[in-house]
Amino acid sequence: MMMAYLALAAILFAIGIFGVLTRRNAIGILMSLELMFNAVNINLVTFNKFIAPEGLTGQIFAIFVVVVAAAEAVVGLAIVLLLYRNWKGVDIDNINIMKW
Amino acid sequence: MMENFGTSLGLFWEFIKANPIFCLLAFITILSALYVVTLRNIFHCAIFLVLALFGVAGIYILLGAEFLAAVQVLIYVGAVSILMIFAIMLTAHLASKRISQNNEQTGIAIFASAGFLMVSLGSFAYSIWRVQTTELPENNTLEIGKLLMTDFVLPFEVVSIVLLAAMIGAIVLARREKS
Amino acid sequence: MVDFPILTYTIFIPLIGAAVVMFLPKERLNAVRWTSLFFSFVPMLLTFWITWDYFFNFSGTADFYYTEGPVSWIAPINVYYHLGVDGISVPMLFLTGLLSFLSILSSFNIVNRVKEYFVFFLLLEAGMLGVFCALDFFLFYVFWEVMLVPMYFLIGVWGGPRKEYAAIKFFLYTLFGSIFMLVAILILYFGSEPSTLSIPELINSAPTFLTHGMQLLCFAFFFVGFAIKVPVWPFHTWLPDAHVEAPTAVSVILAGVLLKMGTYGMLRISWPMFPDAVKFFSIPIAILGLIAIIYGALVSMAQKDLKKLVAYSSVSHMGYCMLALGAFTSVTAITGCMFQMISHGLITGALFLLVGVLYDRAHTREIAAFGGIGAKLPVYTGLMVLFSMASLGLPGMSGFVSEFMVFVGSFTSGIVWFKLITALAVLGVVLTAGYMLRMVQRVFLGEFNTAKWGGLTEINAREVITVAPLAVLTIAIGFFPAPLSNMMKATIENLVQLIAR
Amino acid sequence: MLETAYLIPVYPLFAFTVIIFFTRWNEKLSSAISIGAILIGLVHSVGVLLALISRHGLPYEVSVPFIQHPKILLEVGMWIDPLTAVMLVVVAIVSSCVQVYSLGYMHGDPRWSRYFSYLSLFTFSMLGLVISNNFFMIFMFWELVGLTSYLLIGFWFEKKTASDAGKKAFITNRIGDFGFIIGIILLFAYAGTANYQEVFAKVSAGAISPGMLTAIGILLFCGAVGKSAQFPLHVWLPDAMEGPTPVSALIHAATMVAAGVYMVARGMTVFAGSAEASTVIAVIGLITSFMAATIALTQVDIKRVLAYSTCSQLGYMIMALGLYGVDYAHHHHSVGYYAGTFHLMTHAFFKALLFLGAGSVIHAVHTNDIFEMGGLRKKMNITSITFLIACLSISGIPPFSGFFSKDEIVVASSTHPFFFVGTLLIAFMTAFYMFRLYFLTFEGSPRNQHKYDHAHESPTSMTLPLIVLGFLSIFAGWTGLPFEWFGLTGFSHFVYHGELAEHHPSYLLMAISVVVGGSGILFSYLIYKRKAWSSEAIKAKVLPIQKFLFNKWYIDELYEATIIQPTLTLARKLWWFDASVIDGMVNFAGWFTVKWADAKELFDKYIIDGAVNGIGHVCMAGSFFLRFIQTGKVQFYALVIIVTSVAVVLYKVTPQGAIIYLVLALIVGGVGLLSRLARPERAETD
Amino acid sequence: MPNYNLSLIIPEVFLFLWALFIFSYDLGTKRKNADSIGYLSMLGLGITAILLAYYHGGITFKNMFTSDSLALFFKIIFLGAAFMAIGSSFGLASQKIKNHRGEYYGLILISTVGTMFLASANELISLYIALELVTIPLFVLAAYYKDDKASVESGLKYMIVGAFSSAILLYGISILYGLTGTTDITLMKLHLSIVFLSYGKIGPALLIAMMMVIAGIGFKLALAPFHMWAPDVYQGAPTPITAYLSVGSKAAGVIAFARIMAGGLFAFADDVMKPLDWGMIVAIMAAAAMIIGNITALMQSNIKRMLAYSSIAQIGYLMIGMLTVTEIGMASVAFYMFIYLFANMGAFAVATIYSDKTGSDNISGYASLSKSSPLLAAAMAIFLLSLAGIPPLAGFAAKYMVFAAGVQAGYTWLVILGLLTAVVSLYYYANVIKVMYFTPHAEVGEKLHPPVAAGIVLAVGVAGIIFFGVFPNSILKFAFGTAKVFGFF
Repeated sequence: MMMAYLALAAILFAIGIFGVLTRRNAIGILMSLELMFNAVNINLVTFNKFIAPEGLTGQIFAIFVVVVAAAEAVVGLAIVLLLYRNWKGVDIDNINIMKW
Repeated sequence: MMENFGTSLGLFWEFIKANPIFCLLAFITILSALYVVTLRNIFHCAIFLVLALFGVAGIYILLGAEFLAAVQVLIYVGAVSILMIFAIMLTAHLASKRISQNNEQTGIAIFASAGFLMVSLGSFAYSIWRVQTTELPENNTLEIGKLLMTDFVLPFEVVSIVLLAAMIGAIVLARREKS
Repeated sequence: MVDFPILTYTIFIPLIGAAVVMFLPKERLNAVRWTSLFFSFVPMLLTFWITWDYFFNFSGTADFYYTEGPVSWIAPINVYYHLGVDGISVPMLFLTGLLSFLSILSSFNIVNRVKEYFVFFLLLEAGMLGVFCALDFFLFYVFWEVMLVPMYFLIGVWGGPRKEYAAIKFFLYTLFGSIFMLVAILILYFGSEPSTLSIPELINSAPTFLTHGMQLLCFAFFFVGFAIKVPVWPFHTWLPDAHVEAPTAVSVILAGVLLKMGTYGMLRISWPMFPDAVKFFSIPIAILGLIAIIYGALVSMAQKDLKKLVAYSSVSHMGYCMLALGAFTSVTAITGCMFQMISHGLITGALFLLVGVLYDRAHTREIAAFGGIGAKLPVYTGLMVLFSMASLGLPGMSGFVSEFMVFVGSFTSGIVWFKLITALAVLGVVLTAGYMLRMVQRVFLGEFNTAKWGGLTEINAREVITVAPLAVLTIAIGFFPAPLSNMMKATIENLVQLIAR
Repeated sequence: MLETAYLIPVYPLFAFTVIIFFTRWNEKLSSAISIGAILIGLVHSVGVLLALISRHGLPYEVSVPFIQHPKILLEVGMWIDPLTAVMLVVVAIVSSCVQVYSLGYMHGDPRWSRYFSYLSLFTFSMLGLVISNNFFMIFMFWELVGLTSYLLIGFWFEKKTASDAGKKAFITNRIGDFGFIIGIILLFAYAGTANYQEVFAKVSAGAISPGMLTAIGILLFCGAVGKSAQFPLHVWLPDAMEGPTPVSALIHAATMVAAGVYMVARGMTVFAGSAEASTVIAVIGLITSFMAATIALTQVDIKRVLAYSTCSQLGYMIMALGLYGVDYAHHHHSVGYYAGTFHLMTHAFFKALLFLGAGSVIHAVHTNDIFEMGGLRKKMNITSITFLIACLSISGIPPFSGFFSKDEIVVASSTHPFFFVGTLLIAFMTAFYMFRLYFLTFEGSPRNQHKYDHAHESPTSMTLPLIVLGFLSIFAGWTGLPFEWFGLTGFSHFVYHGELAEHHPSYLLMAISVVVGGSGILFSYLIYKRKAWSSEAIKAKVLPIQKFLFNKWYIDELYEATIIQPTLTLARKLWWFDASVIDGMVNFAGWFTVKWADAKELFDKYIIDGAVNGIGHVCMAGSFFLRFIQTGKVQFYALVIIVTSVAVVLYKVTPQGAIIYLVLALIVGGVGLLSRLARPERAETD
Repeated sequence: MPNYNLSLIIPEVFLFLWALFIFSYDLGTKRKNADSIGYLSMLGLGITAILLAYYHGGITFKNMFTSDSLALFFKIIFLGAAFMAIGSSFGLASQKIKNHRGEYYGLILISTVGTMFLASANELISLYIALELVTIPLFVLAAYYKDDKASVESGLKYMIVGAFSSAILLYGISILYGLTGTTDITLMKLHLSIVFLSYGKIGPALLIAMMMVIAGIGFKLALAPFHMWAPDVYQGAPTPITAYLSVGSKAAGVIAFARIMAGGLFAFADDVMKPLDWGMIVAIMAAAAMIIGNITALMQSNIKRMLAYSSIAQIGYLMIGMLTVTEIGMASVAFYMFIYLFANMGAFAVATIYSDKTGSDNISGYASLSKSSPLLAAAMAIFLLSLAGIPPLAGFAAKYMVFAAGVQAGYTWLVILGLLTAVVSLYYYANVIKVMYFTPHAEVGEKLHPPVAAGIVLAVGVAGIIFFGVFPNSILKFAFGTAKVFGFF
């Protein structure tokens, strides 16, 4: 049974990775990141249930992750706004002044 | 080979029959997650993100983490997703754009994430997991509260600093300068 | 053993001098010059005293004297501050002290960024003196590297037209060499039990704990480091550039001292520490030396630039050292190597000084541009001819003694191939005569072009003073080599026995 | 006297130092010091000679260590035996004569003082060479005389020819010394010492294998070949005539060039130890002698004629010594040794005389070309008479000194038919060209009236030495009389090698040699005085030969073509090699990178201006390409992270799998990138 | 409520409160004060250091806060980095960020608080959160020039890659949690050994976990191939922030890496990861870092970008020490980081001063610096030569230690590679010196007058480099002391 959860998490994580790698919209990337964090959380909770049920470390960790993810999302969105102001758009592809 | 496939299919069916709720949730989650990363209209993506997050919340409940599920709904669905949608609104007029939202890396990205999936599932299958039979404590929300105030008080405090920093930072960045 | 740490003073007085000069006002050129002269004069006296004292008191034995320390410097990695000199470092100290002083004296005509120039020069001197005193690998390596930076600046800031290229080339080449040395040092450090960086201890213990292969490896690593400094034949390309672009005084130091560090390092470290490797590599080394001798001579024969000619001549001359080093069994050869190092230091140093004198006046070093200068500048010509003769190994000058001893030594070293190699190497003497006389003739003899060089002025007193000591020493060693050889005798015999292990 | 003999070289050295450092500005004083020093030296050396005679030639040796080492003992010291003593006196006499002569000859020369200082330096070196007691020391002075000869030949260095000649002399000698030093080193290696006596002891004890002895002998002889201008290294001597004539007289006639002969005589035990070496020596001597004589027949420059005659005479002596060696190796005694050394002495005197006379002539008519002279006898009495004496002497006409020594050489060669013939032939030619010279110069009618008119006898300072030497040219030979008088044994009983051997003069041989010499004189008299046959006609008859001889057998040209040019070319080649290949090997990689057209200015900016070497270039190229990995696309960075992580993990499971994975990743990624590039740029998102 | 020894976290708490004070002070004084606020922040750091001297040594919050010598050592580094970063910020604080000085300094301080917690975190949850606390303020600071595209872009890139790798790190951590059922590193070690002893293997999951931890922390270290964000971000961010990124947050990564890998997992490397144990993985990554960093730096014309690549290479050198996991190795890591602090901060400080004055970061612009402001040029030369590892500057001692560790552990090939690349690195460092000193220049630019604080920073840097180069003894002893934490005897 645990494997099923892990598999779900892994799939979700993979999808997140795919999103981060491919979305051209900055906000899209942020969303994909959220997916990845959720996958991690599923992992944590699963392990908590199946491996270390005597404590609740996993769940608590998951809570912290949620909080941190939210914080990152906030900062990320703020930066996205700056993007929009400076580039009049949020297309990552156009944003490579600095290279080489 | 063929019957081999058949048997595995059969096992899968057995599994679905055994725990339909999980399968439903997993199906919803994965599908909407896929929509999130593939749809062209970013707004729709946000909607599906909400759906996916709900699915995950359901999973939490299955895993006996009610409090976490609540947190999930509150923070993600309630806060983050809304924030996202706000941002989408602010950067609005491309929401309607009907052009590809994926860049030239799509192919290799599929390749990479598929590789990741394969590797991780494979290695999970071949590793030692010391699965315990004992159940989680009944209504663990209380437990979590206790732990947050005792064992995990330090990260609890630190994470608050994180939030503070993020807040200040976001304000500083988002604020329009009057020049 | 001596109550006051004379070596430390010798090394660090130039450092203090550098500090003092740094705080002098930029505009007071003469103050800067004379201060730095003073701060190079004192160490020179100290080195003289050391030589004197060593000669009369300690020549007999092979141990280190004036030792200081070992005082723990970096305890966790067993680095000690450990100085000491023996029969092969004392002459080098003497040479360094003398040449540094003379070069600083000859640099009085520097006008651009005078202060920085002398600061760097004093730093350089400190580094060089340190290398010849250090008995701890870490210390040795530090001093070894410390010289690079001032040298880099001296070439790069005050050099000729292609100074940047020459400077960076010198810097990278030598650094490239020394990194291998560092690896070898680390291998030795961790190989030894208990781990030590003390050169004397490792000389005793290294052959015992290193496997044959390891010895070869370490030897090779050290060899690359030293060979680039010498420079041994295939690694020599940095030398012409550096010498030609560097200001006169710096070329003097380069030729007079820096090149010697390579051979000194071999004598101090590689040879006694890796006897098997020496036996293994002796013939290739000698062959490299042979190539250097012939090749350097021929190449300098083709030079059109006076300074380049001298530069390549030192490639050829250091070749004799390598040949002698190859003949590790022969005390005579090793002694000859030391003689060659010293006399080459004196002679080539003087030649560079003289070339500089001419360049200051004529602003060209094109050999073809001159002719018949002898009629106009007899004294200068006399000196130049004197040193050319010394350089081509004329008896009665140090060059001859050293070359002769190298030949005899390597010939009698008892290794069959050396008979042939030596015989071929003697050819170098002829070639040297060839290019030196060619140079002398085309620059000083023949028709004097009054219209072009009528304005040339005779070498002045300061310049004569810078060269005179070198001339005296060259001739003195040429006629009375016995004191010098006695000074090194015990050490070198001991060295040869160490190699024979 | 003997104990202080080491002072003999010291006097001129002292003179040299004083002049160079102190009295350079006072010409009179300088010359006075120089001459005074050498005169003292002369007296001293005569004293030494007498002392040695009084102790019946018992040698005297002292030595002090120079460099002392377990493996090597180099010492400086003096070894005085009859040969040394005689040479000392000869050198001292000739030197002092020449110096006095120079007072007149060099009159008004701007570098007067330096000239005399050089002469002193030379005298010092030559005396040192003679007096030294080991091979190492002889080599040192050997080189020193070479140096001074270089300085003196090039004394008028404004003349290109002069400086060229100096260089040529030095380098040619160096080539000889190349063998010499190897020989000495070999001696070190096998005898363990350089001291004459110890070496000889070892040799006679048979400590050195015959083959090695031959090698050593020949190598040592190389030195003599260089110094004594023997074939094939004789080419420098004629050019050396560019120097002032007194110098030629002193160095290139009487003393320095004799050093080679002296060395051979000195090391005779070594040479005599190997018949092969001795044969080589003898043959070389003969060849040189013959060749030089033939060349001398045709030369028109008075000094060159003399120069070649010097070569020839030296060859004579060498041959004699060589023959002695041959005989000695075959254990029967001959007079060669005595003949050689004896001729060395007599030749010193009359050849010096000849040169000084020639100098006096040149001084008078300001030309070297004998065809512009003639009839000078009336103008220059002393010169002509002394010159005639010298000519008779060299032609071996009794009772002149040359006769005695030459006769001994004839005797020595008489046991070797081939050499015998050669000897006589050379004797004939010698007489012929010497008198050709004499007649053309002093007899007949002046061929250049103008010069003739300005001609005049030289001042006393020049004639006096002529007279002195004239006397010596007559009487020096009489010491060779094979019987005692005034209780003094003859030269042969004073200077000898091995055990003293009696030998009786063969009057037949004397007669032969006299006849040969006389006939030579007769022929030249008929041709050049009587004009019985026109020399032009003869020349016309044998024109090719004449050309061949006149151009000195084309040997200089040969060397130029076969040795000098190739060396220089090789040097240039190597220089190119060094500048382009060795550096270039390192710089190679940079070469193709520069080919990148579009990146050209980038490279100019960053590489050409600062590249260190090839590794530098490679790195720069690497840098140039690595930068493009940094696409600036953040998602690409993320991609790299994930792909590498996965690859590493895969590597653990299946290494091949990891490789395949990476390769596929590259392919897929490349395809994606290309497809993107292929697609036309899509509309901007706003 | 178990009674935890709260005295241990006094320095962190104080610094946090001080940050709040800075925020409010700036608001309270209507943002008028350019310098005083900067000096106040530096003062706060100073006080924190003093407090640190009193309150350290001990464990509290169940291993979530381990105040051992290692933590102390790195906290000093962090404080120093923040100190120098703030000290060199005065110029831009007075010119470019008029409205948000308080937040600027405050966020640096908060990030520093995060690093300090991180240094003490011996438990994954606190470690992760501390890591985020370090990073999130830096996202903001990197994008701090809000109307400068470069700055915003660097912020964005940093944020995306940062979040991405933190997710990866989390995934790895979650697997570790799954394998052991705990997040306490020491317990984790224990559990892993139990599993290993009872089952004879642990399984590839641990491999994935390790790899993802390495990747996640490798991002902070800018260790190749996770380095690619670094040049862009460094170039765009405000220079002092770049400096802080290149030292402070790198050091954070270093200690996190040391705690997890060296402290926790290295014992199991061999059994799970043959033929490629994580030491070898890291070795390859270090090699890549040294090569890519040094080679690519050769052709950079922008000093910040050049220094970015150089810092990538520097981490490569540092990892040589790390991956040996020997006493001398871990000591060398600490020591290297300490020396690196002075050299790199100093170099960036000079770059800041220059760009504040001229607004340009082009190396070519440095021509004539040695004439116009010789001291500045000399300082720069010293910093660069130290980075290149030329004795007697401290950089050499540091490199020597690291390479010594490498040789001792048998990574000789890596050491030789490192030395060769060090030679390469000398080229671009020397290139700057060449421009400053050798290049003949038409006009001498006017003298640069650095702010006092920046002057202090430079002085500290130079002094540190020279002093610790000649007398590394004391600090090196300290470093060896820290190595004891990992339980070598």
